[in-house]
Amino acid sequence: MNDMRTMDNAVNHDTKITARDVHVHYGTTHAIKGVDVDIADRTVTAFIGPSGCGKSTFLRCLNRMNDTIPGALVTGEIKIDEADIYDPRVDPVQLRAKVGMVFQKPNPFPKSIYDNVAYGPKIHGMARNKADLDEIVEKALRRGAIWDEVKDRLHAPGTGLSGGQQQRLCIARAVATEPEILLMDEPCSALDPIATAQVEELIDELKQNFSVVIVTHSMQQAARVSQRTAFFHLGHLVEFGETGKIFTNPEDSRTESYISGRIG
Amino acid sequence: MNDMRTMDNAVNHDTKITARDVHVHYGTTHAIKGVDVDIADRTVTAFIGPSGCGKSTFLRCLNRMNDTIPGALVTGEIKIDEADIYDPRVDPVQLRAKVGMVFQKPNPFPKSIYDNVAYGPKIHGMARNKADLDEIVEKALRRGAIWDEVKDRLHAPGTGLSGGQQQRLCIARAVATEPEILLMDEPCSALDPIATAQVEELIDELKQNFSVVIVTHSMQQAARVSQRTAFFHLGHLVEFGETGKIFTNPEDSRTESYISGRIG
Amino acid sequence: MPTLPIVLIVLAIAVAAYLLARSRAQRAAAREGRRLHSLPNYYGWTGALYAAGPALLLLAVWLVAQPVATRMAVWPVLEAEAAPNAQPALLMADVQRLAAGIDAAVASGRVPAAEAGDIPAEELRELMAGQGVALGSDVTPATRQAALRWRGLSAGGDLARTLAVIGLALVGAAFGVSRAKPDFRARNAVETAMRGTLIGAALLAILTTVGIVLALIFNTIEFFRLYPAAEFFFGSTWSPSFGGGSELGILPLLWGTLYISIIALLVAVPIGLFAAIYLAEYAHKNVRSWAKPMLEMLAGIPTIVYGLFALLTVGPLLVDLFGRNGALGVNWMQGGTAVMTAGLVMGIMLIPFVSSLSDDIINAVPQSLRDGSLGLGATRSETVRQVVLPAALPGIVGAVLLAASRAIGETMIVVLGAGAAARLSMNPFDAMTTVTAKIVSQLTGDADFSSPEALVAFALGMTLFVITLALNVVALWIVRRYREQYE
Amino acid sequence: QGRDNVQVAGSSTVLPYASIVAEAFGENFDFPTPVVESGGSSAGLARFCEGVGENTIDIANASRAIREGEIEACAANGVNEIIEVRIGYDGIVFASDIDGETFAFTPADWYQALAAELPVDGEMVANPNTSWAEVNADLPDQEILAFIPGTKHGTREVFEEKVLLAGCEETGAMQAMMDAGMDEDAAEEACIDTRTDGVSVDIDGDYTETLARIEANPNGIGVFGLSFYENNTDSLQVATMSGVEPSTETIASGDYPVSRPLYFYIKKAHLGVIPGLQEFAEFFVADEIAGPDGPLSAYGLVADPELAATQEAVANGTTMDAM
Amino acid sequence: MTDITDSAAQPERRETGRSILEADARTKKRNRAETRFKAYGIAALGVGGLFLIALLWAILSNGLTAFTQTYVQLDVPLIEEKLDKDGDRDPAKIAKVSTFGYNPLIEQALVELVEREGLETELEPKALTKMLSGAAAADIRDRVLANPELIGQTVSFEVLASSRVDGYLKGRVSRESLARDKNLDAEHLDLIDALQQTGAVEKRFNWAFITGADASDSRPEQAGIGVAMLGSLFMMLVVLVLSLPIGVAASIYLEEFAPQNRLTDLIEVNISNLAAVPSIVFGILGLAVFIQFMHLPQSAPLVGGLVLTLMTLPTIIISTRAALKAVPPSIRDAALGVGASKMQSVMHHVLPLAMPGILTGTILGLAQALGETAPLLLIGMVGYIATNYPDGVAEGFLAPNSAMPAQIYEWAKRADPAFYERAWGGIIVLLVFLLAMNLLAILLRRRFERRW
Ligand SMILES: Nc1ncnc2c1ncn2[C@@H]1O[C@H](COP(=O)(O)OP(=O)(O)OP(=O)(O)O)[C@@H](O)[C@H]1O
Ligand SMILES: Nc1ncnc2c1ncn2[C@@H]1O[C@H](COP(=O)(O)OP(=O)(O)OP(=O)(O)O)[C@@H](O)[C@H]1O
Ligand SMILES: [Mg+2]
Ligand SMILES: [Mg+2]
Ligand SMILES: O=P([O-])([O-])[O-]
Repeated sequence: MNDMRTMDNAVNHDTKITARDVHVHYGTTHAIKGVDVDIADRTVTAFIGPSGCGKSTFLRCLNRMNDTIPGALVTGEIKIDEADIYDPRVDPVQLRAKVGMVFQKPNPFPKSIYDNVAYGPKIHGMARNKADLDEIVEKALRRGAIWDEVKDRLHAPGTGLSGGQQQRLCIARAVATEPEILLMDEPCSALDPIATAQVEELIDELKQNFSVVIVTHSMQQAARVSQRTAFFHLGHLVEFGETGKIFTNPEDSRTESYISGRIG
Repeated sequence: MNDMRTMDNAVNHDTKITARDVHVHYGTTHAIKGVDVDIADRTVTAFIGPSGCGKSTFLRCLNRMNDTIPGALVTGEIKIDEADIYDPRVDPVQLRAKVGMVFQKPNPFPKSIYDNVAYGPKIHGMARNKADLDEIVEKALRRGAIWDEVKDRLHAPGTGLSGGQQQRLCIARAVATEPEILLMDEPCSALDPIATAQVEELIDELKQNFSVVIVTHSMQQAARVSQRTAFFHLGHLVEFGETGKIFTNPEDSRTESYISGRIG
Repeated sequence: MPTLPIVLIVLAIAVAAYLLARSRAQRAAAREGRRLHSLPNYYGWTGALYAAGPALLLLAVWLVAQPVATRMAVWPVLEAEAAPNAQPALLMADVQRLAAGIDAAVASGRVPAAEAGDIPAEELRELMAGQGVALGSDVTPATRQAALRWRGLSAGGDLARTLAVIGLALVGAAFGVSRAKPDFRARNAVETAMRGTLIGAALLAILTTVGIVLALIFNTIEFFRLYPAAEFFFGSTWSPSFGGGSELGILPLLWGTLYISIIALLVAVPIGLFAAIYLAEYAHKNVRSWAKPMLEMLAGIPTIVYGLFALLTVGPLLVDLFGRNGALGVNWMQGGTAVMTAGLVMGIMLIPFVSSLSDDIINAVPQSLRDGSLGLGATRSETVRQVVLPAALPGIVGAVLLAASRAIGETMIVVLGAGAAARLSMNPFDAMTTVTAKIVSQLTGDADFSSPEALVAFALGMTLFVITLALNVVALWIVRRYREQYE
Repeated sequence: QGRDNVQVAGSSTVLPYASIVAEAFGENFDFPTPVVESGGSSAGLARFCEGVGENTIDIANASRAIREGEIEACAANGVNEIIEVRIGYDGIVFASDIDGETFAFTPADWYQALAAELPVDGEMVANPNTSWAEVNADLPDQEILAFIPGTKHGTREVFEEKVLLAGCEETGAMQAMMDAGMDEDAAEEACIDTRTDGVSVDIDGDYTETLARIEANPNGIGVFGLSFYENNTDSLQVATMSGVEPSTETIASGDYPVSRPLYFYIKKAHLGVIPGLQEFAEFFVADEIAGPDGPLSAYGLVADPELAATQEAVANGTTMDAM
Repeated sequence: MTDITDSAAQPERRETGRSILEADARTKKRNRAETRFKAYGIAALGVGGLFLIALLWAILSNGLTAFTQTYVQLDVPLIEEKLDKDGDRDPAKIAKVSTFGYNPLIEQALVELVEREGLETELEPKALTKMLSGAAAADIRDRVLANPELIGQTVSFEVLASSRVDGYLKGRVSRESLARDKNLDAEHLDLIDALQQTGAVEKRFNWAFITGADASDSRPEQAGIGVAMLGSLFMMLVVLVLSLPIGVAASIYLEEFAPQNRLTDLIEVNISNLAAVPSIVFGILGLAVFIQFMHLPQSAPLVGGLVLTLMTLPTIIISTRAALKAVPPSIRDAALGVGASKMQSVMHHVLPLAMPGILTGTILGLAQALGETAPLLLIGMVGYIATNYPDGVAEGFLAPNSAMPAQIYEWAKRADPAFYERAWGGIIVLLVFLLAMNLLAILLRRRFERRW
């Protein structure tokens, strides 16, 4: 990656998301402990950290998907475009239309592949007619790097795809609605290197206009696609900064240990 | 990895699994097309290949988990220890006790973490008493590299774990029954490098006595843990051989393209 | 020996076989240093099953067969003396009762066992009366002879049965225990037996159906002998009368059934479904845990209450709205009892069938699907309508079918709420009636039970049975076609 | 094991009387209280004719006499000896809402109000009457709405015969029809054919249903059993028929025209073998029970003037064919 | 991988700037749809609740009066020459005096009561007894037969007032409505009013209604639902013990094991069809199979239970199957993957997860079975039957008995309006019984409910 450009981009853009002192509790588990973070617009931010450190949890806070987990309690302040998303006036539906999400476990609907992708555009009224919709679906599937594999079986059920195909289908489904912020929870975990590269290309493309937050276990991937990286550990946000800096010159010793493969 | 040792090991051991002309159809999809393969005992065999090429499908053939998919049709011959596993006299239950599996999508039971792991040992009568069982569970969780994270919440539900934790729980669950052959479908896809290393260590340890078949998208991982590698492409087994050879000097042009990142 | 002690002995043997087989398998495994194929309990169960299964089966068969065999052996004694048109079954029933009565007399000590064979025929009826045993007629010498023969044979049979059953149990136990070796696939054996039980349970449905058909078919045939089938199936008038010349056309009844059921479903399905959705998707847990059982109470209120509710409350209310001087001024409704009244009230009764079952099914749809949809910016209602409901469809269709079935089979509400008029009308505010209501009324009335007016009940039942069968075939086909399997 | 209680099934009309007797029987005898099932005369007789033996009933109640076909069916199953016992008469009354108008009917009024078609100048025309005053100027001007027993009820037969047909003959309509060329059977059919335009409502249920309907629709006039009416004088008022007010006395004397006999049938083969059967049968028809001063009469049964003959028949076990 | 080229030109930013605080027109529309949808849900629930309340109101307002009953305190002279002429206290001879023989004693007691209280009445002594239930004589006779030594004394009894008197105190019977009643006159009412003042006539909680047996048509005041409740209890035991295991077993077979073939389809269609079979047809079946073929006793709760079992099975099977179907396949895979057999995976994992649905089916099925009358009509459980408590458990299953809904149905048909009140009272008892019966299932269901 070109570090210069990364810096450049990162500096250029305004803050899109601000989180202040966010705590999440699942019943007695304290999963996120006072996280402060500013996520810039038109940037790719990577969340890294050992398994179970709270990446997914924090990600789900950003579009209030934690609302659906019984017993999950979010405190603190998260603002997107200056608006507090936990404000009672906020409509989580609109929030989620704006903040798309790819989940860690692929969860295609038990519908046809086509309907899986067309679902979002349909509910958001993005297509005026069938042809429009076809176009949107095709484009999304292409961006999800799965068009070639499924173009002949668009009406087969999405649940009958392989693990990696389902994952890409879910990516396609998420980008089809063109969210301003895209949260991706390990979007490439089940993908082969080529597909991974295609998805990374997509992320890069999305970054031109939107904000992308990606959770990944692959530090190479984080280094490749992101401009900023946040390192989580045991629910704390240990370090957050320019990706280049985090990987080359981390401030916190825990970050360093993790990057050099010493703590997990 | 030490290539010398790999070669060494691979030559030493007898064939554990033989597959001949295996075809799998899902309704009209022809997912596996005439695969012949010999998987050696006390070896780690890696299946690699682009997403959707049939790795999981073939893996599921080896312990007849495809039986449970309506519409899946397996033909050809698969022998384990010289016995045809599709023979009507074969009890798939016994087969699966012998051939354990870690699924691509983590699927913990909606029970406590402890019960998730204890289930297999219980039904196989592996523990004489509670203390025995506790020991087995602890050992399995340790091998699954998750003990430290869950030891204080053994009776919390397994479904309340993070993605990577669930994956490790499923690994622990599979090894708890001490199968002779362990099929692992992308067991490290949701794991951070450290956890991945721990799982790889486990695989290495298992190899001393058992056969391990692992599906992975990470060629580094394949190179690190496996002695033999099979490359699948569009349902065909394109190439199969010593891992070192496959990665350094593949025979088939498709293998080469894949390894060098040109086809996906 | 009476049946109950035999069963208890067999069960005791089974318990012993369980313990023996289990410990034998464990010991063998320990001795040979091998692992058991299955858990020790499975060996125990095999032992128990081998001991109890065949023995109890034999007992059952024997219990059925012995009287038949005895009857065949005893009949020749009677045959010679029986009147030409006498009914063997009836005579034998007397013989059997007589034999049982003598047994009872001996058991109660009124007759010494040794003298049981010497009681003269004339005294027997009185003796039996004292014993509370009803006899069809006075005891003839032949009957007495036959009864004594019966006693002798069945005493022998009972002894043989006891010995055979217990013997078989012992043999089975021995066999089961002997099989308890480490490599015996005990789990498979037990599971095969379990599976057999499961199949048996499922076949009970077929058995019930056969039973229903058999219980209806003879009288149905008898009915069609007395009444032309074409007029029954295609007649558009239903007017039974005593003097003969009844017109028994089923069409108005079928129409009434259909009409009322549809209205009931139009009430129950939307209310039930929306209630289910609300409970499963929106309501707070506490609300749900209260509201659901409360709604289920609607299913437990006896239908007669609904009938009265229809007649006394809903009917007059509807008349006030749609009647001659009603609030709407439409004059559609003549009387309080109408298709609408019955349909509405029946709909209320059916709400819990739709709501509770659907609620469970909706609740079982994995959360990840909801998350997927919500994550795309769908509203909850969009998620429910487009993701959750389709995934839950098979179960919901099942619930609706169950409700529809209940609607078709319901009687009391129709009798009280719909009026008894059998007519073909499109107006939902007219009185009509249903097939089931007429089955009940023709079956419980004053008509001659061998007349077509009474027998028609069976033909109605049979016809309805066939029609609903056809509807169910269609429903099955539809469900198969639109099923969405998640994961 | 022998059955030790008497089992009775059948008519729901007879049930109240049978239950009163059974209760008193249970209280005063050492035998257990008999089981009296309801389910209708037809169903009761059907079970009665099922055969002989402990698993069949001993007595069938009926609100009509057993029919020829039923006797044959009985015989076919070995139930040859049947004792018929007439316990009294059931008066049938016409009653309306207590707060409504008072009525004095004749059979002719009912015929003209309910017939499907009436003869007018030799032509059959659909019944045009909508108000009782149109039928008979002496009657109140109230819309015609009648709740009559459904065709499953024996009462319907009585109603047709003793009210509609009688009215038809009384008005000369029958004669007119026959004059117009109908044969007698067809004319009788036409006489008892009731209108289907909702004015005449068949009730398949019980008198409670009829009562409920009148409560829901106070203009209605219902057909009830005398005993039912007597228990519900707080909500019903009774109409006279041909000038006679119904009561046990007027019915017993034959002045009130609409009544029917009630029966029960005993399986002779069970007599002397089912404990208490004989005693129950005799108790049922005893003077202190079924007589004019007995509890059955107090409840509304019209005592049979020939009760003595019945008592004798029961005591002797006289079967039907012997009568 | 990407290179620097993209960053050269910044493409137009998609002009959305969607604020999450202000809804755009489309979102507003969708939110309105959402609100509507939710409102439908609430409305549906509300309508259901409203119906329930309306029904419960009707039931309670009509039935609560059945739980009180009017009694008369009476000092009855048990005159020796009437009850035991010979004076040797031979029980057999005392038993010869029938209930009719006790009536004069009661008459006398009433006259004395009136005199003692210093009341005036023009009623004949015989007419006075109309204030009392016919059960009074039977009660007194029972007491005397149990304690012959009472004979010769004047014993205080608490006897039931007649249904009319009871109705008067409950407001059901008024002076005007008695105008044409041949059972009671206004004079009686004056007397009752006076006696109530003195405390000889008293309205109390009616335990006998909950514990008692059915009474004949002429004595509504004596009728209780206790015996019928026992009948229902024994029937429900049969239903629960048979239909739940059989239903669940059949569902498991069909959903988890049955191969996809014609036989399976046949069974499946058959089961749903059985749900549509009118309940009376099950009665016909029960009569033919259990009574005529298998020679089980008539009017027995065992037979009723068997018939209701057949009737309930489809409900349980259909709901159980739906619940089994809803368990995600990955759970089954997980179990099979560790070497569980199909049977084990079903028994250990699938079944517990399907439990809420199974319990719902059970709740609905039992509710339906508990409230069903029609099939009982044909197997002899409707009528005047629930007159004696069964002695012992075996008798409970085999001795003739009725069931609560049948008893209620019977009462609702009877002529005396006092029975009507009891019918509604019986419904209250039935509903309480239903709730009690289902309580366990409801609690269990709450425990088993979870999402995955
Ligand atoms: N249940 C199914 N029904 C129909 N087609 C299926 C089903 N499961 C898999 N397939 C198809 O079979 C092919 C092989 O699938 P498989 O799951 O074996 O791929 P894979 O190699 O494991 O891929 P991945 O790396 O993405 O998991 C794919 O084209 C897939 O779409
Ligand atoms: N539904 C839940 N209930 C209770 N605890 C939960 C739940 N979900 C997650 N947790 C716990 O919260 C912590 C953070 O979980 P989270 O899913 O955010 O981890 P993660 O960083 O995404 O890990 P991974 O990389 O393994 O996906 C973990 O300890 C996890 O066990
Ligand atoms: Mg995660
Ligand atoms: Mg796969
Ligand atoms: O019940 P019934 O036969 O008298 O109508």
